[in-house]
Amino acid sequence: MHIAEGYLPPLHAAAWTVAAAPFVVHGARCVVREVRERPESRLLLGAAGAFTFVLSAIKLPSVTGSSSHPTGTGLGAVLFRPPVMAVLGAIVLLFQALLLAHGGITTLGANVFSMAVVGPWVGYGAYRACLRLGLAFPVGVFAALSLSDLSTYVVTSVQLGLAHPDPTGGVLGSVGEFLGIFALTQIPLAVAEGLLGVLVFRVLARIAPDELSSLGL
Amino acid sequence: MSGEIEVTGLSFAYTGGPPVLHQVDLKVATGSRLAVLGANGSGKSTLLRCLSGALRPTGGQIVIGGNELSHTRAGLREHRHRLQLITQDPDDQLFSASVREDVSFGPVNQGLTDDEVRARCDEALDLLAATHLAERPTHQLSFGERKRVAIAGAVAMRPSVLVLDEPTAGLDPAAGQEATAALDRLHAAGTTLVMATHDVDLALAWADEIAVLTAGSVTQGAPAVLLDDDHTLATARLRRPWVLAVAARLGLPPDTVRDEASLLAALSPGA
Amino acid sequence: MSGEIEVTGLSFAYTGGPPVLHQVDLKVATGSRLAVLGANGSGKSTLLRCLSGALRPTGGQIVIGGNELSHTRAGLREHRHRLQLITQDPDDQLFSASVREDVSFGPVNQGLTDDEVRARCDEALDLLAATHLAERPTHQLSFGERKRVAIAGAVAMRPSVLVLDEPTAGLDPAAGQEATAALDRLHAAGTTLVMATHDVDLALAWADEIAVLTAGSVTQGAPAVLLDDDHTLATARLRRPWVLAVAARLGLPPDTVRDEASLLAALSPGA
Amino acid sequence: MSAPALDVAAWASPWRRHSPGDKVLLSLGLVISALVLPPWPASLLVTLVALGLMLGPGRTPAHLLRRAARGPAAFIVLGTVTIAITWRTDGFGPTVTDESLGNAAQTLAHAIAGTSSVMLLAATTPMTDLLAWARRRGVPEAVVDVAGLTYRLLFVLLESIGEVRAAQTARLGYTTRRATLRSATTLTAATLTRAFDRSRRLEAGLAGRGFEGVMRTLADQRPSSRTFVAATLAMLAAVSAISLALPW
Repeated sequence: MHIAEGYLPPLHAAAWTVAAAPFVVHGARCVVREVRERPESRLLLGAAGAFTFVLSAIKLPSVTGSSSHPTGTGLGAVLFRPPVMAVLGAIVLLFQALLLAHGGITTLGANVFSMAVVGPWVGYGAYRACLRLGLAFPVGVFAALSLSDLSTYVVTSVQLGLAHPDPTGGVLGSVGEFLGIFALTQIPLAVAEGLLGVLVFRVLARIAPDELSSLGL
Repeated sequence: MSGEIEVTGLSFAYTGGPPVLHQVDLKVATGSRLAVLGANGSGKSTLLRCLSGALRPTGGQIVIGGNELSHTRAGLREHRHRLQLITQDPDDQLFSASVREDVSFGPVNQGLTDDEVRARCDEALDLLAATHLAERPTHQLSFGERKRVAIAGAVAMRPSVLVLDEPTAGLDPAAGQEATAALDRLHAAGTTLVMATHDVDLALAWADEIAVLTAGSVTQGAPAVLLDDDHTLATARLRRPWVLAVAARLGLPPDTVRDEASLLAALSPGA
Repeated sequence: MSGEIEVTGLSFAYTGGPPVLHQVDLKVATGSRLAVLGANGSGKSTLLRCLSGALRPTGGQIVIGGNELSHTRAGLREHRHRLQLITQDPDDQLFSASVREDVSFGPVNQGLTDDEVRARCDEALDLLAATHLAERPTHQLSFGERKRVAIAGAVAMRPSVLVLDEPTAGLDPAAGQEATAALDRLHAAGTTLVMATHDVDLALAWADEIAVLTAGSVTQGAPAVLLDDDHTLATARLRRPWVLAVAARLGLPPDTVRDEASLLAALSPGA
Repeated sequence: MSAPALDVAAWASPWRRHSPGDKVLLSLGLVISALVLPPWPASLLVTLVALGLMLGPGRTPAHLLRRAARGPAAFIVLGTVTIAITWRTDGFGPTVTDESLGNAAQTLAHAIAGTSSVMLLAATTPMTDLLAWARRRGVPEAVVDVAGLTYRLLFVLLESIGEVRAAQTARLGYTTRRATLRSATTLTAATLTRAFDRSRRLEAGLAGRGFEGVMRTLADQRPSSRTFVAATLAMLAAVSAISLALPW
């Protein structure tokens, strides 16, 4: 769910960009350090970025029968950690804006904040919390993927609601409207994405155990 | 189930593009073998994808065993019980972790019982001489093995028509022979086989009939006739099969030779 | 620069595994063409990767143009100026979406000036008949075009030896001809060429010498001799090139025919 | 999935010869003008200029532009409807007021103008040119390298996803909800392992060409043009002047 170009007033656009910037800069530092230590990790990170981009080409079952797609930020956060996902997510969002006209340039900051910062951190936090509570790995993965999906959508609704307060209901009213409109599609999708994550990790454990352990999983 | 193919007036064009296929007619009898020949850009893969239902033709109709392909959900589902396409790169068709899992994918989706699924898998693996691979992980197979398992995944759905894009490309001679032997078994089991290939020698040796695609149009006929015809070969940018070239030079009738063995037999001192 | 290859006593085994290559000797003169033949699993790609320096042999030595390959950083760097390997899948070598940028990668790593790099790129693209592709994105190219661009990326480093794994596999006849025409131009420019292939007909038509790999050991010799030898063909699981089979049946000497054209010429009424 | 229309347009664009920096200035200038100037007529002017430049001197094929616009159109419409609908003052149920309609219309105009302006850059500048420009502008090498590889590999992966999905569809992989989830799972896992595999094989391929940690290539220099920059600034000034002098 990307905010299109022109949807945010200049001040909002600037504020969200400022909010997202430190996370992206921190992530970029991590990437630079990682690449300095292991030059070949460029290739792995590039492949991870491409994987994040193409996840949106995968069809998920949905209630309405229309097709929907995973956001993939939770999966990326578990696999590659939130700091790196901030950079990969920013790259992918820039590419989506310039290759698909999906999203925008002035709204890039807001989109990065919801999809490449909040989503991955919430998902990763949920995953770590589950593991710390002694819950099984699949529970952690389910929580990571579904909550990162949901939190992304809540933040986007708040961003849109703040930018376009309802004439009568105010900011709260409009946030509620945006939440309401997207909730119908988004909650089942979050569940489907969580389920997908659990099944994907089950397959990966069988076909790519070495890759998983090299990622520290 | 009848595996007769009747294609009439098939046309296709991508939106905003020129026609890729133009009024193509094609008729293949149940259980026979057709080789589709054509240079790159002749519309060969578009034809295959129209046959499989992946592309929706802009005109004409495709009838398999008396049933016209309709592009509704149910129509496509039925069509996929009748006809299966195997593309060139087996990795595009192998997506499960183990061979048996992969082969069972289609039958499970067909809604069969566990026992039926198991029987279909065993049968398909047996036809493809891949029974010993059943418990192996797909990523450990050689290219030739992957190719055979990919075919088994389609065969397990028991289609009456099997369409194969370049089934022997990239195989070493031994693996190529295993692939053609598997096709022979499918032929013996009564499956209608359509093979797209660049290899004129293989087409002559293997096919009952051939269809030559030139700029979106099709000429169908006997291999020894069409592949010996200067005009057809030139317009389709194909080379003459070497056995026909040698036969012509030695004055042998073209329909007596179709592969190396039959040519050598015709040349043998005793003949 | 001399592109002579001298391999002596080359052995290789993966840690804990059986030997894949055992005491391999190979000698290729500067500017000549060697085809390496062998069934899957014969050690062909291991040999190529030892030649390229990607694998470190467990015994023996590799000398290119009088310089022994040493597996130090500097040694490998020098070796790459002399010898370049092109693998089967061009997507393994193309990392940039811009063709020109991709081809320039090697020369830039060689520390050349911008002008030299540009000249090398133009020259390499020209040799591969790929100049018109320079401004196109990699992802819009056909498989055959990507293959030529991948070769150009290696050629731009001006190696004296070029090693190619199945350079015509997966190509349609027209693209295959373009690839072999490009190899002819590289041959004319004096590059030593080593090609691994399954295709005995191609090896006979193309190579000055062939090396047959059987279970990790190499037999090197003249194509018309080795590929006509029953024992060699049987142990290496290769088939006899058809021109040799026909020539034998007709009583023509094997060294007079190497491809369809020369066979037909030998058969022509005037001959 | 077919190649993105904007990507196809960018690589074939005659405007490729212009400096990416100049085009970024033009495109961003238009986006910001549409955002800060009075919406009428600024949004309309910006839309006309962006579309005019794309279809005129940029010679972007109209059918590609139509294809590219289909994606964002859906979201823009959905968002506009959401803004147009408001709560009744008594708090019960949705309604539409003049004010909410006005807000919606203004947002729609901004979105169309902004999206057209971004598409002007996207349809005339291939990603590799932008990345080379970003590298020269001081974006860390490592980040630009990762972005460049992402761009190259996403097409490799997209192709394989498309083929695998077609094969799954042919074997009835998307007929029921359960089958769809199973197909999506195997497709995701297969894509991820392919991505890892690709990166390993590419690493080996590049090692042979002397890759030792630096990913430098010879990028084409596309020098900035004073005429282009001057024309851009003049055009932006004109749009501002008209919009400020004649607000509707």
